Amino acid sequence: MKPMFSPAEIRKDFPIFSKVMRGDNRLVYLDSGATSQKPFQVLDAERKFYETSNAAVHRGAHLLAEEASIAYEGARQVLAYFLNAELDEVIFTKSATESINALAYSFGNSDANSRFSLKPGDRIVVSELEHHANLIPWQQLAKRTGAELAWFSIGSDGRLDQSEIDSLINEKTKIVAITHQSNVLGTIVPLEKIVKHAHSVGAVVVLDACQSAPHFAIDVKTLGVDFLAFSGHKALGPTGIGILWGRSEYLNQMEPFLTGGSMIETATMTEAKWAQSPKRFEAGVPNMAQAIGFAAAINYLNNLGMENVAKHEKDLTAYALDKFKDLDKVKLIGPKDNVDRGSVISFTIEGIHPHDVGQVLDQYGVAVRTGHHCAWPLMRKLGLGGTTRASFYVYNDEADVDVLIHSILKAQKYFKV
Amino acid sequence: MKPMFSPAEIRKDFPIFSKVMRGDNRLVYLDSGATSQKPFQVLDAERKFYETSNAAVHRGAHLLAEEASIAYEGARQVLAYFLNAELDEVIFTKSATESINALAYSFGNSDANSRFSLKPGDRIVVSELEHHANLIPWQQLAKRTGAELAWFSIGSDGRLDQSEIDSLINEKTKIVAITHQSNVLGTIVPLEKIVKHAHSVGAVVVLDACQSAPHFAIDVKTLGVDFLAFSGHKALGPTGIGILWGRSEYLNQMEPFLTGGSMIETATMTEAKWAQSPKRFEAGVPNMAQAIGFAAAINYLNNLGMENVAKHEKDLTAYALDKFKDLDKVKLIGPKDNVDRGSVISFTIEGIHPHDVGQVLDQYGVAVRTGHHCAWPLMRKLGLGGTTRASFYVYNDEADVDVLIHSILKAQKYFKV
Amino acid sequence: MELDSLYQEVILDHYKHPLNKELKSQFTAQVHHVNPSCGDEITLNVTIENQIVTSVSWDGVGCSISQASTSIASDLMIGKNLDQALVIVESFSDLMSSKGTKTGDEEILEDGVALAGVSKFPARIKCALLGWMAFKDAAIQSSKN
Amino acid sequence: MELDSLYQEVILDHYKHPLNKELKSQFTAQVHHVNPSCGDEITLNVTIENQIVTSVSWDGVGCSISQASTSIASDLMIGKNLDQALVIVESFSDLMSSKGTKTGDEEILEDGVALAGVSKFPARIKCALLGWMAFKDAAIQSSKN
Ligand SMILES: Cc1ncc(COP(=O)(O)O)c(C=O)c1O
Ligand SMILES: Cc1ncc(COP(=O)(O)O)c(C=O)c1O
Repeated sequence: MKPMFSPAEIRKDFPIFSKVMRGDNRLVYLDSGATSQKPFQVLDAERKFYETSNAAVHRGAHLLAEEASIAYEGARQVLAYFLNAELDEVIFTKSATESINALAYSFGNSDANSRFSLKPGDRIVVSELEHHANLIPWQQLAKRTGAELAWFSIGSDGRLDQSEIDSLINEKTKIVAITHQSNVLGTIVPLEKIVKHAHSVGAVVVLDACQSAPHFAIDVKTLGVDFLAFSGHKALGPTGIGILWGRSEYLNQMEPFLTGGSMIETATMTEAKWAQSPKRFEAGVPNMAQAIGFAAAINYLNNLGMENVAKHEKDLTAYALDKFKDLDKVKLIGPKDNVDRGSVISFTIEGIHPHDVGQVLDQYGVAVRTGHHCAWPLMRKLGLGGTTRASFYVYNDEADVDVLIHSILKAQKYFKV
Repeated sequence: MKPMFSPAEIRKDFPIFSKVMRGDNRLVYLDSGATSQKPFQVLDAERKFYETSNAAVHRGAHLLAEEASIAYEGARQVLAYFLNAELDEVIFTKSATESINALAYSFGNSDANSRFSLKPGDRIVVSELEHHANLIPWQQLAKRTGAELAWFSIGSDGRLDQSEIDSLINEKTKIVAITHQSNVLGTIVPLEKIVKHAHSVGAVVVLDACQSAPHFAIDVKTLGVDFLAFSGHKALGPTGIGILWGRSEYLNQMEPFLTGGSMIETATMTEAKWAQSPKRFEAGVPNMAQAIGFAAAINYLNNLGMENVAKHEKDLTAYALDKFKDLDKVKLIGPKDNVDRGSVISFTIEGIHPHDVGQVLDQYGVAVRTGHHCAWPLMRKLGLGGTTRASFYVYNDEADVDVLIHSILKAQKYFKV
Repeated sequence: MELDSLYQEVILDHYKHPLNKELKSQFTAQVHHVNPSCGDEITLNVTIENQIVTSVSWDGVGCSISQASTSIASDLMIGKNLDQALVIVESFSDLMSSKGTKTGDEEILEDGVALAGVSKFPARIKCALLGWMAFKDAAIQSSKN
Repeated sequence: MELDSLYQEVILDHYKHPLNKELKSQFTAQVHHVNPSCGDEITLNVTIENQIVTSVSWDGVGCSISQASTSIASDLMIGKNLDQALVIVESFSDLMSSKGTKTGDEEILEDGVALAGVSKFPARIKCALLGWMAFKDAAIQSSKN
């Protein structure tokens, strides 16, 4: 194992931490669950591509096109290695949102006799934990195909209730789409039983890894899921890039989503034959610079070591959970113990609306997210209008948690609650 | 009108032109039709966003989120102004390919009683000039809905044949999707008659402006089309960003394409109501840095003046067309006069395959595109396996054309033809 | 502290003791508005008779800004004639988009000027406008009914 | 000049005078392959009897590299037994992915070693492999028939 890193050292790689925030405060960035900050290594990698090798990939015989293709396919290799996946299984999209929609449309585009097609009577299973990005595409696919949407509920502790798994995932079930880690509560969903169950009825499992892949090591072969999505921008990478991973035996049988240039084998005015994966799913001139920046981000994480990243966040979460215990009239939403939970802490403060909490925290340089976190059904289930959410990453340390706690006390004082 | 710019001065803004190419040659970049190079102003704008304001837009109460939102919406304003469009009509996508697919899926997702729905008997009209990106999405939409695909043919001069317009665009026609300028031949399609005809039968016009918007001034109100798409990377901007423009009265009636976070008004497990445009069509954390880089590119073009850009390219094309006349056994493919034609020159050389032409040119630092240019049906129609294509932009000058001509002669000598 | 320009005493008072925050069962129009980015919701009832706003009542969940602002708006509107009321809404919208450059006309906006500071916090403008937009919508609907 | 490492004399000869470039009407398998990125196409017929490749013929359009390479491949394969032929294809594939580090075994590849330089031009490797992959595909299909 690599030696543990120091967040203070890491922050030196991130230009944004030299910014002066409101009230002349330093930036205490606790909103990595929404998007992470970027080290200069990522910015440099993107810039270098533009400055030395920019050309449309796979399309030209010239030197720039060659170099661009090598750089772009090299980025794919980095991502494949990161996930322990095969090269042709890694598809670059613009975001996890696109990845999940791509899959949903791909299912929807299937011929009636394909194993991926859905019809009335079929079932798609999700959970109450889902971010809208892993709910609405399936909800709409169900609407379009006549399939039924069913879901795992959650308990008051914010854990998935798997007690009904037998009736929930049944022979009608074609797709189980589930989050690996809740972006609101930090709950990590144990997958083993779900995957086994889904496969035993012939369903495929789609994993929303937005909040997991950036934070702990992911091995698609061990997880046993069939598809997986996450975004670069939450993993130190650029905006405008995401990953769709899928088993190649599936991908090569599936209908494409976006059609256009570079994804065809042959085309006439009326017919088109699709290329093999990954090209089949990458129509148009791709987001090349972003793929290369994403790979630089993954290399940065690999250098830290994903075990170290996970341990660092675990320790920091333990520290924060402990500090929260001492706060009065502050309610932690979600798992209170540090088991199967990521470094996301949602809370409410009696008498202060989350939006107002966020505003006071901002005055102290603390950036958090407030509201329903694009998980409105979860909020309703919990009977909440919203929460304040602090989420940690590699550049955060205990001092950041201390500032958070201090600012919460200030907010309570300000609003006299 | 602004004073005319000097390509030599402009090249100083583009770091890639200091690259040393094969054979120790300077870069003669004649592949802007595939993707353009980027000035440092664009790279700086992206970097500055990441270094000072990076946060998820529209989602946080904190300072970074505020600044990110202002920057991102500011970028939208720049694009809206560039197109003479309204703010809520400009949607950021990842590319023109996504923009066109978004539209096609949006039509496909419509309720049966919507004016945007398609059914057997309805017709979609395209042309033989289309890039795969503006052909295959419509071809597949026709397949999925049972609508019929019909098309304008082209004459041997590479011009659109509008003689059959009355029978082609008839009462069954719902969509006319057409390119503004051919990426292969440079042909500019006169739109007035097509738009008038389409509107008279109640059809909407979708314009593929990939090869026009970067090269001459576009005014959506004057053009009268209903939807328009182009990519940032062909307009000096970053990869991973494109525009879908549409009339807001249509956009707000249409079904979304990608669903997920930030595009809903309300959501439950089983139902979702959509936000108004542009949010309705921008699910997920957007490609913020790319939008900002794109706006910087547009500002760069605005500073040059789009009239100047157009004039510069027109003059350069005239110069090149003239030089090509003197070449032996070199055949120009597409319009031979400089009327209604952009700065794209496709040609074949007797006895040398385009791929080999490209290879020899590369040895002299000349980057061109070879092959079918993602317009395979057009190639078949022209009876060609492929062409070599030189395409010009603001950084090219007559010296570049001279190197091209010189290299063509070298290729002929090398292959002894 | 910058924060004080946002959370004036008047606002915190309205937040803790909101006016007209109890839905009346009689109304000529009812609307339900949400702020999708934070999840705040409001239901607002108006009664407009002979072009006079005779009653505004509301209920909902939201932050101090949205609650105080709705309280202020409701109080302002009651008794105004419809045209006047819409002018006041315009004046408030204008203040909100002023990016901190305007202080607001106290003659027209009364307690509403306390919200002037919100215009410097772009993410909060929607909060401040929620009740006003709901009122405007309801008023227009009412005149159509 | 770098170009000369790509376009060896042998290649240009094969390009101008390709071998076996006329489809035989008799075959045990026929395949059609395309290179989607440049549009090159090839039809290739093989006859394999008693594990011996007795005939290879082809037609198609393509660049000098793809045409010469297919010509060389077809010439090499005729008369070989199937296993041998597939070993040769492997050896050629290996050479193509060598990024210029290998020169190829002339004993096995004969004129094929003239294509070694292609491995330094990533965009051209597919051109060089087109005929070989078509042959491999056809050979496998033929043995299944
Ligand atoms: C005419 C035309 N349409 C559409 C496209 C597709 O653009 P992109 O690949 O950026 O999505 C291109 C360029 O590749 C083009 O030239
Ligand atoms: C759990 C989860 N799923 C999906 C998404 C969507 O990711 P993106 O907005 O990058 O597409 C997010 C983040 O917004 C998330 O937290």
